[in-house]
Amino acid sequence: MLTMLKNAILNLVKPSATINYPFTPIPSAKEARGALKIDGPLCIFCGLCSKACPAQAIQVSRADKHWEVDPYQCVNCGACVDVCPKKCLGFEEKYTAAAQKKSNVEFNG
Amino acid sequence: MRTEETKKENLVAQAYEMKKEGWRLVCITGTDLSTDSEQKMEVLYHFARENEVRHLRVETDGTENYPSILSAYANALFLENELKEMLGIPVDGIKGELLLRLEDEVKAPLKRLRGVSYETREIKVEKNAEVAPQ
Amino acid sequence: MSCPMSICASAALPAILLLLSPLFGGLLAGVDRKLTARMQNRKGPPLTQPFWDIFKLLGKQSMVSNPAQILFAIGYLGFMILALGVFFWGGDLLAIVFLTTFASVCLVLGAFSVRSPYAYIGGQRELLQLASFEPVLIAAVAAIYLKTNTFLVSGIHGGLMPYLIPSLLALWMVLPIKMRKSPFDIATAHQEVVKGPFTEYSGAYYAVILVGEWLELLLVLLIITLFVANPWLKVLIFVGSLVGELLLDNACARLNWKWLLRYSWAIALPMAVIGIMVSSDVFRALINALSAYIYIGG
Amino acid sequence: MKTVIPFGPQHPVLPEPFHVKLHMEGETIEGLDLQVGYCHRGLERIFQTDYKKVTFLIERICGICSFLHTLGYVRAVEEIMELTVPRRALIIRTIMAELERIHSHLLIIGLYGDALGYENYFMQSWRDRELVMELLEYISGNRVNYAMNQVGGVRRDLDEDRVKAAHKAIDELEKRTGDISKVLLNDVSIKLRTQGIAKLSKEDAIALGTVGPVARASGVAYDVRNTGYLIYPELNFKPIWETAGDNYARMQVRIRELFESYRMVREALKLLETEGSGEIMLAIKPNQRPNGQAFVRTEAPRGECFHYVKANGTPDLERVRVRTPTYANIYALTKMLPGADLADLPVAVVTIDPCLSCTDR
Repeated sequence: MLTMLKNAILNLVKPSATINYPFTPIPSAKEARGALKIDGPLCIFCGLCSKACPAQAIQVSRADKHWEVDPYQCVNCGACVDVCPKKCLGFEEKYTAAAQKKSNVEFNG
Repeated sequence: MRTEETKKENLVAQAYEMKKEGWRLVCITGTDLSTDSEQKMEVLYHFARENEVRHLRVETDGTENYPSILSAYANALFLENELKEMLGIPVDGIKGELLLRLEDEVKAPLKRLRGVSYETREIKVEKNAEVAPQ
Repeated sequence: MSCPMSICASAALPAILLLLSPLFGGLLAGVDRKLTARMQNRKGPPLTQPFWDIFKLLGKQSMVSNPAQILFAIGYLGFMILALGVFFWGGDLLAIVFLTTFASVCLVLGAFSVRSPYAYIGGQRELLQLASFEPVLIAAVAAIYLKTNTFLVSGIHGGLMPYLIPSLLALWMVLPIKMRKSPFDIATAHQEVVKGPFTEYSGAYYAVILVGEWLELLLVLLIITLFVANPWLKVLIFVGSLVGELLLDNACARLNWKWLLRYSWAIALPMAVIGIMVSSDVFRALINALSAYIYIGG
Repeated sequence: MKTVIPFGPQHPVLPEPFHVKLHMEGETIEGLDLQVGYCHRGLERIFQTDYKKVTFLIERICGICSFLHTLGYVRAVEEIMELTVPRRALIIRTIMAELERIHSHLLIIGLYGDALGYENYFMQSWRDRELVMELLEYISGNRVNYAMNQVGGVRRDLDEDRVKAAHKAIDELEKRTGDISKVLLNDVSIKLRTQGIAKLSKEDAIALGTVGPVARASGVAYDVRNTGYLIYPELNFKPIWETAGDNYARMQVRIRELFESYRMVREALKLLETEGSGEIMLAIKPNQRPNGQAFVRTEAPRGECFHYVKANGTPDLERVRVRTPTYANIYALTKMLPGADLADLPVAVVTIDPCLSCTDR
């Protein structure tokens, strides 16, 4: 009881441990797997990423030269990054921000 | 992993014996091995005692009554329930009131229908397809 | 009293205070939440959060499972307003005590009127809390009466201390019960009974109950300020009681109802009785006789 | 007066859905019926797919012990494929597993405070847990589902910076856990509420097949880490156990395990430093596919976790079976609770550390 009483009094003068989200952005670690991004021009639309994706979040169409990911279905595992032959996939350190509408990230070559 | 074959008639007696020897029931795994020509399921009983493990294997066709080892091992309750719900094996003593709540229309999701692969076993929804006017 | 202006002022001030009391109560609840958050090393909601809560609740659908519930919710708030009014107009302390009791009884009846097990258990626990808090409060009021020979709030002047220290201590002991804070927040323990007697209220009726709770908190703290005379001391004791209570809340787990009864009947109530004895003339006469005896004997 | 109280599937103290029908006599619990299965997701069916994808999917069984699920699964597949995992990968796996145990134990210690109505204590332990979450994010790239394991090794190496950060975080965590443990073990109000309540005897613990801290608090000194997987034998692991079997003992086991974990993480980090860099992943040829079956036991934060994998030589697996610790532990509630107060129910539920998304899969 006394330990917590001491802590409670000390906490009054300490800066708070929580942040004012969403006005203050969340800090993310170095090389964190935040959101999937594509370095477009390198992509050859081979479709390996789509096959490796365990969450079936990536759609690739070779004929239309179209690459598309659903960031809300993506589980940030990085399986697609591992298999990409052109190394054009990668992760941003920032997390996908809260949004009012779901929309896919698309790339057309 | 080495498994010991046993018959389902001997299962309960064997379970009692293993309990006496201090084996702990870890899990029950049911797998459907059916092919187009025959219906076959295997049920594995995994036991552990300190660092040793033992596996009993029982084969069944998944339609006849199946013995329950609940009297020997109290923790078999959930496991046998799951056996019944996932594979449709009629385990003795498990009544209608089931512990795992699946949606009503899903029956035995891990059961393989003969001659039908998993992929084509999607629940068919009656589509009100518009009939093209003649 | 001859000047009409003074009569007018003396009638208007309590009315203004009463009108502003929901504002005070809401801010008090806001301070409560902010301080609790800071003690837990959190940022906490803005001070105006309780008012936003009320606005939000007013915009929600108000479901009632029993029409009697509405009556009891309004009854709870109504009795609280009455009790506060009596206090501001300098009325009878005993009346205030009984009005707050009625308010709590309304809460219990509202809980019993619905067929929800959580509300039911919450109601039972609220009754237990009532049984633990009320005797101590009544004893404290009795002690004040013995010291001042009046039950009127306006009649209490001057230093009631130090004879009333045991009564004040007893009141402080049972304060967590009334403020619904650890260690004795058993009636509204959300981990056990969801929200106890409040479980079945929603929307505007829950807003009514919440305002009633603010007023209850305000009233209890105001009664405590009666023990001191100096206005600065009054403010100090008001804030001190709140902060002290919050510190206790943050340094203690919730106990169960058995401990509540043991604590309030075996520790707080005897303390309140001591308070009565200390402030009574009989006690002083006894002390005098004893000292005289010792003096003579010595 | 006899009443029946429904507790769950939605209740403020339960983050996850299960239902308890309480038969009460006044405020005393006389008996209870238990019902689980409200969040069944059919994962075992989904696992009948490419064995490489399953590594990422099996993490999704549970957010808190996600690493342990991949660990168990990957060990099973490696046993089937007869792979020898590089030593550095084993050390990193041990570190991750122990960090995850720290994270899980701090979480439940916080929830325990919440169930007791001890808000400040709850907030404090969750604030401290943030340290280990940040460390896990720094090491693996994700806060919760780490995607760290892969058949044949681990996907990320711990470089010097990360080892340094881990040492720093562990030192700070140990200091702060000391503070928490003082409260958890010595606080008067907590002791009044938990000692001697919801007891589980040693006989019942064995008969009901309980595992993990629940069993260890009842005097069953059984810990799967003793079977010697990963590099636990090198770290001189010893199981921690108590004999009281009540709510207090169950949390006591957890807090003592935390200190044991800190020690082991430190030693494993030292091993990483002294042995220098090395391979962390075995290359697997595309035509190398699992064929056979394996049974693997892993000690998750909540107790023994079991994985069974059956493969048939195609990339798609035939059967993956998971028996999670809560599955074994939750039934013990029916033995623990009769005779206890309603107020003790949330506390007892928290001390078995239920994870229903694990249980239902």
